Amino acid sequence: MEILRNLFEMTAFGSLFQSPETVLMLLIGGFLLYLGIVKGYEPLLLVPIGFGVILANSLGGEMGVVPENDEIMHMSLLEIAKNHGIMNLLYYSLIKTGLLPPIIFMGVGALTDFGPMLRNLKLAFFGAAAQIGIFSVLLGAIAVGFTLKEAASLGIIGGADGPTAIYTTIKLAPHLLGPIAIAAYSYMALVPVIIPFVVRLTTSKKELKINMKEQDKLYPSKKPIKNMKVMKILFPLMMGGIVAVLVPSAVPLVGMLLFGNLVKEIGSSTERLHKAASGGILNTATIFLGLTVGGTMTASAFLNTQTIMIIVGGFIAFCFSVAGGIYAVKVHNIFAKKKINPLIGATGLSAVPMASRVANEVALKHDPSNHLLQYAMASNISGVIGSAVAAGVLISFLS
Amino acid sequence: MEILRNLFEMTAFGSLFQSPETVLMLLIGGFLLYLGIVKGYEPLLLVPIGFGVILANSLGGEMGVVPENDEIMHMSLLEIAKNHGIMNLLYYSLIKTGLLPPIIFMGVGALTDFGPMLRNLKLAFFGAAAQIGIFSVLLGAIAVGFTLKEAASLGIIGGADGPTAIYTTIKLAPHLLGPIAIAAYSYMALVPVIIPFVVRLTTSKKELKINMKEQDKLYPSKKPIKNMKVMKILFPLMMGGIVAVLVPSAVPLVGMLLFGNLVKEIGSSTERLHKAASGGILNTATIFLGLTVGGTMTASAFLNTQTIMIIVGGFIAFCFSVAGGIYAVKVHNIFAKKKINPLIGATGLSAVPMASRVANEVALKHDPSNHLLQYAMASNISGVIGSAVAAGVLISFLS
Amino acid sequence: MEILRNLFEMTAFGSLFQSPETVLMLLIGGFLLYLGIVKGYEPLLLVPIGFGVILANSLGGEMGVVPENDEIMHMSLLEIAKNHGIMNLLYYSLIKTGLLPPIIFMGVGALTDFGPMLRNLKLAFFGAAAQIGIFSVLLGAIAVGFTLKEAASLGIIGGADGPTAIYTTIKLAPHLLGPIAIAAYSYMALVPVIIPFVVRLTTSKKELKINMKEQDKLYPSKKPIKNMKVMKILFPLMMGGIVAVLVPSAVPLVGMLLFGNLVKEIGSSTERLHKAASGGILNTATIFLGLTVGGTMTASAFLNTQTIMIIVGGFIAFCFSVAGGIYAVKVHNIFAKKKINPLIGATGLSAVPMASRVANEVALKHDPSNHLLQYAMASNISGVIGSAVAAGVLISFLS
Amino acid sequence: MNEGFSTALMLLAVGMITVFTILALIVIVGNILISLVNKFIPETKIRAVVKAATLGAIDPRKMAAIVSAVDIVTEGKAKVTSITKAE
Amino acid sequence: MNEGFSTALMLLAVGMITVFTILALIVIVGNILISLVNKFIPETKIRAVVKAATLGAIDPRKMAAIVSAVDIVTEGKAKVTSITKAE
Amino acid sequence: MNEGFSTALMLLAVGMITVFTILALIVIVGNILISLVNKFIPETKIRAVVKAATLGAIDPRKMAAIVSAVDIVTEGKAKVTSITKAE
Ligand code: NA
Ligand code: NA
Ligand code: NA
Repeated sequence: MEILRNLFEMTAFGSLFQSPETVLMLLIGGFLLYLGIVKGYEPLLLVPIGFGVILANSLGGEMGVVPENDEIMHMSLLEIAKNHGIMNLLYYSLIKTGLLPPIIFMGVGALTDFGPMLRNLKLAFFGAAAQIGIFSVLLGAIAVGFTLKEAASLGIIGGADGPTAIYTTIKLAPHLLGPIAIAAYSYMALVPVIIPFVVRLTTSKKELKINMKEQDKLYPSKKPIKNMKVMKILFPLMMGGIVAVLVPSAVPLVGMLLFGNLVKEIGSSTERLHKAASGGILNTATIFLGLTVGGTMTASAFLNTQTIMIIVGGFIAFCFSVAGGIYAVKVHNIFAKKKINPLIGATGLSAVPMASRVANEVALKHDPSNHLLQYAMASNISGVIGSAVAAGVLISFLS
Repeated sequence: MEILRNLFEMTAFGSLFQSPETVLMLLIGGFLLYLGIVKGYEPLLLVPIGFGVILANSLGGEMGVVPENDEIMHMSLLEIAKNHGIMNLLYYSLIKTGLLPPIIFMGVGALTDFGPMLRNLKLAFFGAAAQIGIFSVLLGAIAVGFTLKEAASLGIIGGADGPTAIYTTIKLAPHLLGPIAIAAYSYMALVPVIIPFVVRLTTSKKELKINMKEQDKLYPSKKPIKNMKVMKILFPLMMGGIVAVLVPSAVPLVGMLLFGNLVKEIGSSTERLHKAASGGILNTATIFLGLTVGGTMTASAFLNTQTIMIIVGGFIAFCFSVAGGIYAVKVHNIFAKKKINPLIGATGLSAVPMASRVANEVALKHDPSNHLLQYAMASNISGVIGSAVAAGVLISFLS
Repeated sequence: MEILRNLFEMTAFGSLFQSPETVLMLLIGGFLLYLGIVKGYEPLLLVPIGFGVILANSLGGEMGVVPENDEIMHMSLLEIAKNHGIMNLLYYSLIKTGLLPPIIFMGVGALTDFGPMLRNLKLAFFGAAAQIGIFSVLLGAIAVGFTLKEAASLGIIGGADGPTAIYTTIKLAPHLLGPIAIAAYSYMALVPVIIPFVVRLTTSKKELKINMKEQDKLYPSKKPIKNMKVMKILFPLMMGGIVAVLVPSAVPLVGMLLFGNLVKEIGSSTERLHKAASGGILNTATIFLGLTVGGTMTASAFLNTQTIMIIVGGFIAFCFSVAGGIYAVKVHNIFAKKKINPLIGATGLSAVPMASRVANEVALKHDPSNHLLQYAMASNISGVIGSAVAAGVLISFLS
Repeated sequence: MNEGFSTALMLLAVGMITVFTILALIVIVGNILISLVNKFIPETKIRAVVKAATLGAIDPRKMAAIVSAVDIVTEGKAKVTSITKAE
Repeated sequence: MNEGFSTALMLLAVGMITVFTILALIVIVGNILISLVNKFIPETKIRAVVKAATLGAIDPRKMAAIVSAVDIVTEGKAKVTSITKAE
Repeated sequence: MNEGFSTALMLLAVGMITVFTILALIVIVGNILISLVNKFIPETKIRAVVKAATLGAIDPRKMAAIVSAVDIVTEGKAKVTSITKAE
């Protein structure tokens, strides 16, 4: 008899009965795995996040991230591990310190090619307009009762950039990390749905038929780049300088992105560093980022109305960002002779390179000769800088 | 003169005279290197462990792990590094926190193929019986004076699984980590000797001639698996669910194993994660696990009667586990028409995939047509789950 | 109006006006990048260091390493990250703990081939004489007012070995880490200039024409090595033993170097460990070492007369080390019948394998048949051991 | 017998029961799962195409071509684990 | 309106102004940079040769040969990312 | 001279003596080691075969075949550092 009682106490049955909402969380974890595995939505992030959710809600497994409190912030790593297990050890040493997002940005930089942006530099400007979703949702979130810091973290979803969203949330509202990261990556995966949806609401067929290559022939203006290798090395350094002077708080993100890009563009003499940044380091960081972000999503932290509002707000932020980029192009087209396809604006939100591919497909549907992928990439990549800068502004004012 | 005295004080001669047993430890380190390099016994672990032993016993090098005490547990990593050097920094941040064994299990999962287990699912049951060595040696160790926690750590050697043994020992009796890890890995390397030895003591030639494929033809029963890819993704998730509900304290080990396996089985869309888990992360973790486990083996921690009892107890645990699996098959064969070769039971202790290869060789010696490798792998892999579950039970009750 | 004021406060303009010397630091960072990228001087280190300097001096970016103080040494990593940002997190957990240099030495060991040293073992002796630069500059630095610990860190630049210089400086004078690391790597990159310069001052044309292969034919003495594979495994273990007994404080450096070499020489059975040590681990450590060393170079820490004296002292140390090796050969040639080319002594300072290549080129200029690369490598590699031992002596006496 | 011994006996019972229960459940539920998958997902429906926003990812069709080429050349002995697009 | 709302409005203004300013600067300074590079560094001067003390590094010319060979064989679809010298 | 200077002089003496002693020992003991190995282990006895429980390891003979094939193709310039078994 006593053995049976011991047996029962060892299992999670007791705690499951006490917190039935945990079952819902397990289903949510399973759903995220389904999205990542079967639907192919951002599997590199959604699979670890989904699995992390399941681990975190395996009651008694000590794999759920506990909310930060004054005590934990002063504990040594050994004490955290002893009192709260390895998931909290990983969360508090890698995420709560803000370490992993810049590390991942270094890897993203090491995989980014600024060539398309350089070749159509003017289009980079439209990466600015597409940040409007961030700030307008910030306003709206204040209206429905979020604090300033929470509202900023919610708005940054509209930056359509995972590491930027996570970094900002860690700095401003770490208790919302789970739902915000989920929303950011889910909507990035849904860009093939969101962009056509917003484009349909905001543009005419005539606009979508603007052929970028023909415009280039009609109004030739672009300078040829004689020495692309040198330009690719100097350009990120120049961007870094501008960002460092104007928004220094964006330096940890933008700086690491540009460092990763630099060791890529230098070539064979720093190939070892490039390989590490874009390979082992990035992949390892992705695994632990995903698992720990999932680990924050315990029932008590996730199942509340804030989460629902984040899901809704994030969607609005995405749509506004896309629309912002589109309307910026429209305004440009009123004044300029050389027209730009509004799809170029739509990709300004980032979600590289998915947004560009989607824009390209939409364009080809309206004019099978209108290959605008390279043009879209220009505003697409500049949108990464744009939202990192926006994040810097928010962190600088609110943290 | 003073220069010579200074010179002498800088060297390790003084301390060597004071602790001649250190020389014995250096010889033990050398012997472990010999086993790993020349004999080819588990070189990936025994070489780093052996080298770690030598580093730890290089007196004055500050490379030996100091026993944990209340002071260290509350130190910051900086203080540990400053006061006790980098070996203690690595030990206390990676091992004492319990981090590396689950990380290594993630890598093991990323290298494991559950296919053979799925194809002969019924045989997985014999991975349970082979855990008897763990619990019977626990009993025996109590009898000779070990505490409960120490006895459990000793018993877990019979799980024939390095990371499981190390994880359990970290949680229950970290002061025994060195000898227990050495015993676990050494006996795993000696499986080609231990299994034939136990098999000879417990089985008849007639039993060893039971031909699995013929039995399959005589009593066809197995369901074909129509969609192996989907099954390989769902199966680890299902196992994870069962373990999480029944033995939540095994989740850090089993969960990470299954996560590693999942990113492997999903395929190309999570290939980056699979590559990191089974490559860079696993190899790096192996280096530091080995060096630090070796680092715990200072003369004062290793040279005592407990170590000798651990060496003896570990061997008994291995033998009992093998015998447990064999007798479970024998009992099954009494009642069932469809006979099973007892070698399938012998592989239930894990030590994947060495045990299966040895079983296969023994079978072929008795019947050159009796290729039972795939059958043996079923119980062999299930033995990994079995001992992780046993570890969870022990940790849940004793920590 | 208020918006504009807010905007201004967010930017770095204010702080730039307050500390104009930061602009000079940014130029120094740019110059290091120029050396690494355009001149190809040690790009694997100078590019991350240069970029780290730029990050550290992006005011408001919280990417500069703050000087250590009692408070920081007792902070948890979480507190360091929260109060001082990720650059300090990385610096205090990876560098200040002394972790990365031994890790990098493990990678260096995994890339080193002791074969040339074994084949001309006698020449290894000249790696000792070339350490004279370390100790003579230590003396000189005392004379100009450095403390003993600072002087030792300055002198170790003459060891011509980056990780050794960094490790010693971390242990003895961490506030000088930036300039010392810069000086060490810069002069290592300038070895093609420094060696010919010193050789011209100290040797005659006749000496430079000594042909090593002819000498070998005239005075045959060398034992053939029948089993190179076994020798390559035993030799590092033997070296480790000698160093461990005589200078135990050099064990963290030399021990890790030899461990890396051991897993390389064992071959396929430890290939996983070799791959990790020489690949992912080494590359990752190099990135973070470079960025954080650069991160220490804030204006206040770098722009002072000490830095200038370190630049000068480092150059003198290099020259003296080269000269020390050369004169040791000259003394040998006075007594021995079998002459040695003084260039063999010049490579004793280490800077592997650049020094050997330079020596080879100089020799070929004087006698196109005098290929002495393999001979030079013997003293060149032994110089690595030599300066690690010297570092051990300094740390043992001064820390 | 002492306290420790009775706890150890209890652990022997609890431990072996748990291990047997769990592996039995794995066998049983696993077989049910096989039946369900055989019935409802008899063919692979997992999309092989990576839809993720992997920056600069290689075209999956080209990747398949390369992988199969390597497969033929090496007779299945080697596997391409990563391909980096050349400029 | 409350305090938070006015701060949010200010952030909207400051944020969008900053983002526009920075991307405008990137476009402008970038174009200046292109002109300067076209004028002063029209051809590549970066030395491809690794001068670093990379232990046991492979000869850069041989590396170039291998890379181009792989390039031809794979028609540019694959890229050699690391070569380790055999003994 | 001051305290620091005399310590520095002592370090010069102790340091150079130590470095010379250690490298001399390495030369001497190294030569003894060569003689011993030449006498007692003249041929390689290290088993190349990995006996470890490396999960899913590739057959060493197949590996040797692949490695030598690559060696021939690349004329020894490249080395296979890892092969993953395809399913
Ligand atoms: Na964006
Ligand atoms: Na087992
Ligand atoms: Na040296």
